[in-house]
Amino acid sequence: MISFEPTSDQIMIRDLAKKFAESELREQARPSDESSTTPQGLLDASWQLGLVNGALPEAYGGGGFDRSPTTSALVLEELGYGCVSLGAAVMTPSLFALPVLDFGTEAQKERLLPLFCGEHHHAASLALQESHFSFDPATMKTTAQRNADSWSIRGEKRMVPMGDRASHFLVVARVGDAGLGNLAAFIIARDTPGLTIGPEAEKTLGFQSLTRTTLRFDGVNLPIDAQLGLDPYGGAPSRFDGARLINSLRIGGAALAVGVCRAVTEFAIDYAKQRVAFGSPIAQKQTIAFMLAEMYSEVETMRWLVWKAASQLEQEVDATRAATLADSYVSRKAMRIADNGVQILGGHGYIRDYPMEMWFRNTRALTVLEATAAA
Amino acid sequence: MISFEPTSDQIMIRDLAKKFAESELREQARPSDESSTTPQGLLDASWQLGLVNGALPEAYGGGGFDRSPTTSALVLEELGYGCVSLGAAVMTPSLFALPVLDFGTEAQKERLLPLFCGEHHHAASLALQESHFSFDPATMKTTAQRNADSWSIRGEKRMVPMGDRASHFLVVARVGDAGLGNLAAFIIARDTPGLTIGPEAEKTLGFQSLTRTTLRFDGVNLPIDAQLGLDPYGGAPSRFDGARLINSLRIGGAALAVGVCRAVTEFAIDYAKQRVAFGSPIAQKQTIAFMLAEMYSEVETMRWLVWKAASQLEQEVDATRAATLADSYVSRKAMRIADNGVQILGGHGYIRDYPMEMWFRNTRALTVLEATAAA
Amino acid sequence: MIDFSIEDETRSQIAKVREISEAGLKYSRYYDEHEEELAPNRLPEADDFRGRGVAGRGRRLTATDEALFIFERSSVDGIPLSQGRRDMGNHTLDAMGTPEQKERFSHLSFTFAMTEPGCGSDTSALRTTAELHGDEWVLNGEKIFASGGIRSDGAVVWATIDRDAGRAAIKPFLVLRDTPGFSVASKEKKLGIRAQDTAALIFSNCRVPRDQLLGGNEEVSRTGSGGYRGAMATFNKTRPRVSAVGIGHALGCLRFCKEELEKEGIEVEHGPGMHSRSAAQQMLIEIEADIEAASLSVLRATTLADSGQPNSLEAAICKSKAGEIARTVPQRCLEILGGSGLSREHLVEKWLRDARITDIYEGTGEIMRLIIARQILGYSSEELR
Amino acid sequence: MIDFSIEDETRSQIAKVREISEAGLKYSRYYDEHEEELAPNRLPEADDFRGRGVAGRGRRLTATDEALFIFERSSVDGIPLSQGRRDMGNHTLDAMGTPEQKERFSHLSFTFAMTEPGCGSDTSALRTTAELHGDEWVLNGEKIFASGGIRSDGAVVWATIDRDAGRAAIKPFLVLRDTPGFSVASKEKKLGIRAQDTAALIFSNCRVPRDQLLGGNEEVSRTGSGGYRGAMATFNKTRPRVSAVGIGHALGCLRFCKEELEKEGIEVEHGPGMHSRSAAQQMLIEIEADIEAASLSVLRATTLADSGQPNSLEAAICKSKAGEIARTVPQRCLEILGGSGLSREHLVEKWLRDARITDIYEGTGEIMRLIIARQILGYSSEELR
Repeated sequence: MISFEPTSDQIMIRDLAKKFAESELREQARPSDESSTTPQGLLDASWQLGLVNGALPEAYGGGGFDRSPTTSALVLEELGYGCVSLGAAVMTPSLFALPVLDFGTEAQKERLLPLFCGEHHHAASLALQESHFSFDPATMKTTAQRNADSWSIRGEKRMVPMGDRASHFLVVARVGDAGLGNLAAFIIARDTPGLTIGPEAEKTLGFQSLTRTTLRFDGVNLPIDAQLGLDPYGGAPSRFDGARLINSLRIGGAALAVGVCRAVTEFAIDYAKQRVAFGSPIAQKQTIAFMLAEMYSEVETMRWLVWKAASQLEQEVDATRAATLADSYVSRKAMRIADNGVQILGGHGYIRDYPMEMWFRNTRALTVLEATAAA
Repeated sequence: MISFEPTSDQIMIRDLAKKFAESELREQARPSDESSTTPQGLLDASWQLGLVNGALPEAYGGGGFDRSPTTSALVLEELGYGCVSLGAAVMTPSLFALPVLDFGTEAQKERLLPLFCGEHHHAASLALQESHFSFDPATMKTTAQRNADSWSIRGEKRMVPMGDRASHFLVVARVGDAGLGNLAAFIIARDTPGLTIGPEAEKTLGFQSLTRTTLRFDGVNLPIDAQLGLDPYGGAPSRFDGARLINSLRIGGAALAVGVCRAVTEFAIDYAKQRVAFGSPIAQKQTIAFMLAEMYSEVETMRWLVWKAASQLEQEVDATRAATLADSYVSRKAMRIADNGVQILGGHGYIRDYPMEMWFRNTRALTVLEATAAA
Repeated sequence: MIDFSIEDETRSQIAKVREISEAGLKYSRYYDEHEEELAPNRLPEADDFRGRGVAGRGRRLTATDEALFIFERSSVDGIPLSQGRRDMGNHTLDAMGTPEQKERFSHLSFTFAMTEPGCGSDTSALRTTAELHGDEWVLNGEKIFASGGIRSDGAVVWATIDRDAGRAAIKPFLVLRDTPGFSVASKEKKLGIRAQDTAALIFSNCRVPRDQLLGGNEEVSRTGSGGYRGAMATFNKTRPRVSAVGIGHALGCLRFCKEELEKEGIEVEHGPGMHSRSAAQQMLIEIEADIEAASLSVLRATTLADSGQPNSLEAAICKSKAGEIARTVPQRCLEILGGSGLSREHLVEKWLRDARITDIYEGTGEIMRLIIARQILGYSSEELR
Repeated sequence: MIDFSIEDETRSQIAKVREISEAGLKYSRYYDEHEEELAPNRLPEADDFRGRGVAGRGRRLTATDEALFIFERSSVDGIPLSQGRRDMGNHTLDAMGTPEQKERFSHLSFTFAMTEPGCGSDTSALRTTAELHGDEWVLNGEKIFASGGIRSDGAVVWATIDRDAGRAAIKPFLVLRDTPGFSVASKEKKLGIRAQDTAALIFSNCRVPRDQLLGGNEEVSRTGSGGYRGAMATFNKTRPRVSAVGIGHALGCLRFCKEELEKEGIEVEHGPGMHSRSAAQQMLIEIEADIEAASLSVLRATTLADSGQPNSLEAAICKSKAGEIARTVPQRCLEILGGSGLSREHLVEKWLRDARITDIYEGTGEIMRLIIARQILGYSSEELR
């Protein structure tokens, strides 16, 4: 039955995330952006909230909350509201842990999930984005070649979040012709021969406070059981579902976007009510007021699209359509909202004294990057 | 050198067209639309202005003005301003005569151009549009098959303007693989065996006052010299240039669009200054005022794109880029302008007491139809 | 729990709505082209569905179910096999009528007569007057754009009982069709929705019993907004409905495009990204996303209404979104379909015309944004106009 | 004669502009990342072009040629090899200065200091004052967003000589850099245009000779708009210029996209229609059309200026169009380029940041539409605000 009401458990977790976002993320966003660093202290502090390990089963040491994409959507919106780049940094280990939980074999889960259930922050990441400009997950160029008793990975991944400190990467590669059905994911430890990380962090338009690096695979050889979801002794096909992973990533990114857009809209409303021109607050000019009305309406609407897609993921029905529509809509509207936020502030939207220009850059980065968060 | 100034001759012809548009076209637009008829009297009256035959050389009985796409653009804007549908009807014979002039062999010109230089209106037309929804001139389905001493035409054309009374049609067909380079045009008389016209006029969203019919070619056999531009005894390749024809049509249609958009904007400005709501004319509300500012700006800008493309056609440099850009821009903006025109009038934009709803329908039709006018 | 799944029972009702709507499809073009004719209240095909009707017969429909049904009906086209006994004025009767008035009048249909030649959204400029003469109200004035103004059994007429008192003095009156002085001035000829009888009405010394002032409140409060609140209550119910109509037409256009292009070998796949799509496929995905967004905004407004929560902000948001997509989707679909899409052989051009009203009636998109802006900014109508 | 062809001589000058711009390209990223450093007035590479300079040296440039050069320069990137002796304030000097003032000051560069912390487009709220004490004006106030405010030889400072008299009392003053009381409060850190020294300036009992009131008119006319007209004359010249800068960056983005996608096998052909294009090709054609439209609107404004005709409407139109495309084109190009386009290895992300100012400085897009609307509606600033 159609309902827009989160459960009380979800509201509790959301409020926790919200509080953290409003204090820690907001406070550290600008200095981290200016210095292009992800503060480890922040990651450690976030760890105490259990945002990553809360959804992991108790059997592996996790919090034992249900794995819930709608809960993720609620949390990601709040983190995006605080700082979309630091928020993504906080959740980066999920990019590794959630696919392992969703698709991993029992052996893989037993080996890897406990890493994220300790007292200290543990970094791991997902490598999806590639160099070429016409990149599309369905037609990616990184390939995995199956040999008798090993896999050989060739290619290059870019903008891999937290590549500077991740202990493991989940690397998505193509094992056949184009198509999301021919994707496989591989678990690769940081010190694997043939893997070159960085060395430099990538410099980009936005997301400066989320360290990202290049990964190069020059014929990296992996054991058979490095393939996510494939039990080498079981004989069954891999449980990995490339389309589901992409859906989860699209929804996660869109949820972050809802958050940053909410921040932009709220800030613009406050500014417009304060800023006086021609004798009255600019919020009283129809043009500005209507822009704000549109921004507010779109934030609401974007959220419903994200929720719908997340709820389908949760109910394990095919969420491809819903995730694609949410992604299409949110990408277009989010950029427009961030851009209008700058416009409403005028010159003050252009200088770095206000957060608006940072939100603008981060939004443009967020909505063209794949794999910033998983729902 | 870059100049936006028409010559004094052009201004004279434009003013002539403008006067006709403001009186005759405006007056007859609504009754013709409601009755779905093209009044022959109007066509006859227009004939006296020499809009069609003015550009034909004196040798064939024409007015001997230079064949000038920029002049056409000026005239078409004015006719579009009066009534885009009746304006297109008035210029329909040009859709036949101008390509004959531009690409025809001397024999074809001698035979056909004098038809348009008599005292009375002479109807002829161009058949380009086809049935399938993914229609594109470059990939059209109507084909011409070359036999030993004849051509055989198969296919169907739709929305052929003035098909009810045209004496001749110029039919564009594909003679090879996809691509504008493989198009050829054929001169087909109304009574040619195998050609089925209509019989009914097509009913459509807009352009009701321009009668359009379907043409079906069930293996129509044509002599070799029915091919436009090919001298069967000369041995040289056809002078017909499909890309140039399409460019001319795209520019002609865009010029009409500038006209109707100017009419919409002018009418909306007048209405908004008269209509009072909440104590003042709605033109004094920022939202409406800004909409009008945008509409006005776009009409100006659209016009420059059309002029640039027309001037390239005139200077016989490849106008494909300019024509495509003008077409892309004008189609998008024209529809937005017509749509905003309706919006500004509100309920009064929705009823048929005002011309706005007609302009709205005509604009939507104009910007998706190919071949409404030639520049 | 956040959930967007539709229950099996509702699904089967939607399927029935579709079946009924398809049975009425043969009349769509006819009444579009014969606007001078009034469709009968009951079309012959209605008999085929007698006793097999969906919802609304036995149990009370939720606003959400109703929206889902309207999406479906309007995506087919939307000519109803039998005209209901409810028109927009009935929502005002529901919201403002006294128990006695509801008892007496709910079985009749009432058009909603508010707009005047010189007054659209600005109700303070309303000129129709109602003067109390003994036990009767005497109405004088002219109304336009009254939907169902010819067919309905009566009208809810908005009139001022004190022209100096502004909006507070504007009150709704129930006026029955046969009341002397109530006449139809003209039936509007329109761009679209031609099967609907939109009328200009004239009230000339039209005498109405005193107890037909809706709600019965004859006072002119100095602080309140008078009957305006009743109009708002009406709109909070009807805006999601008319939004759903416009969205349904947009959906119809999208379906048509996809089906026809599929026949020509062009299919839309959701998974692959932008670089794997053609221009038409990209447009179709964006259109689908826009429709989905507008639909969800309607369901947001209706679920609030169904749970008894205020929804005036959300009703304005959904009307604003629906207005936008109902305007632009059919236009964009025609860009994809090209010239042949213009033909009246297909319904796309009709949906373009029909759906264009969505952003105009019951408050234009501009008025919606004004309502939204006032609420989110905390401004009064004086502070933001 | 309607003509859009560019003469051979101009073409070869444009080619030279390109060559010079490419020589400066190596500094683009450097000064973007080292905003605390002020680029020298003359970069070493400038010597390579000594005596081979384009236009502007011998004959007077038309505004149209200048726009064409700016398109080209900004499409490469736009770091000038040698900083000119002209800044925005020089246009005010040209437009309003007395012959003596022009004679004395034209060899110096002047920043344009109008905006204040509490006053953007609404000049009537301007708070900087100038009081006549004997033979000197005493200036007090704070200015922000002064482009070139650190590098320039002086400033054209807008101040009121009578705070009760509104806009009519606002006058421009020429203030040289070393005048006591003139100081730089801070250099702004910005989203983009970081190689440009945008400054906040403070005037504290800053004494300026009486004859440095630009134009020399000390009267406060009761009807006129005072120095405002001079500001407008400045804007009519500079708006097409800054429009051209933004358009140039958009063009740079488009070129980059097309070149890179070509390497990956994706080419744009203009002839075939929408159904023959991929989503990316369609976007690129629309972007190209939008850039072409904005460029033509600039040329429209400059040709009017070149022939001595009024162009304030056209200057506002081109600024409005350029602002829009300078905002949206780099954003859309990044959609096409995807994640890798974000990298600072390429200039697209820089152009996105740099071009974003186009719709803000020298009057936002909203102010442009206000100017356009007033002119086409025949409304005063009182009637439409």
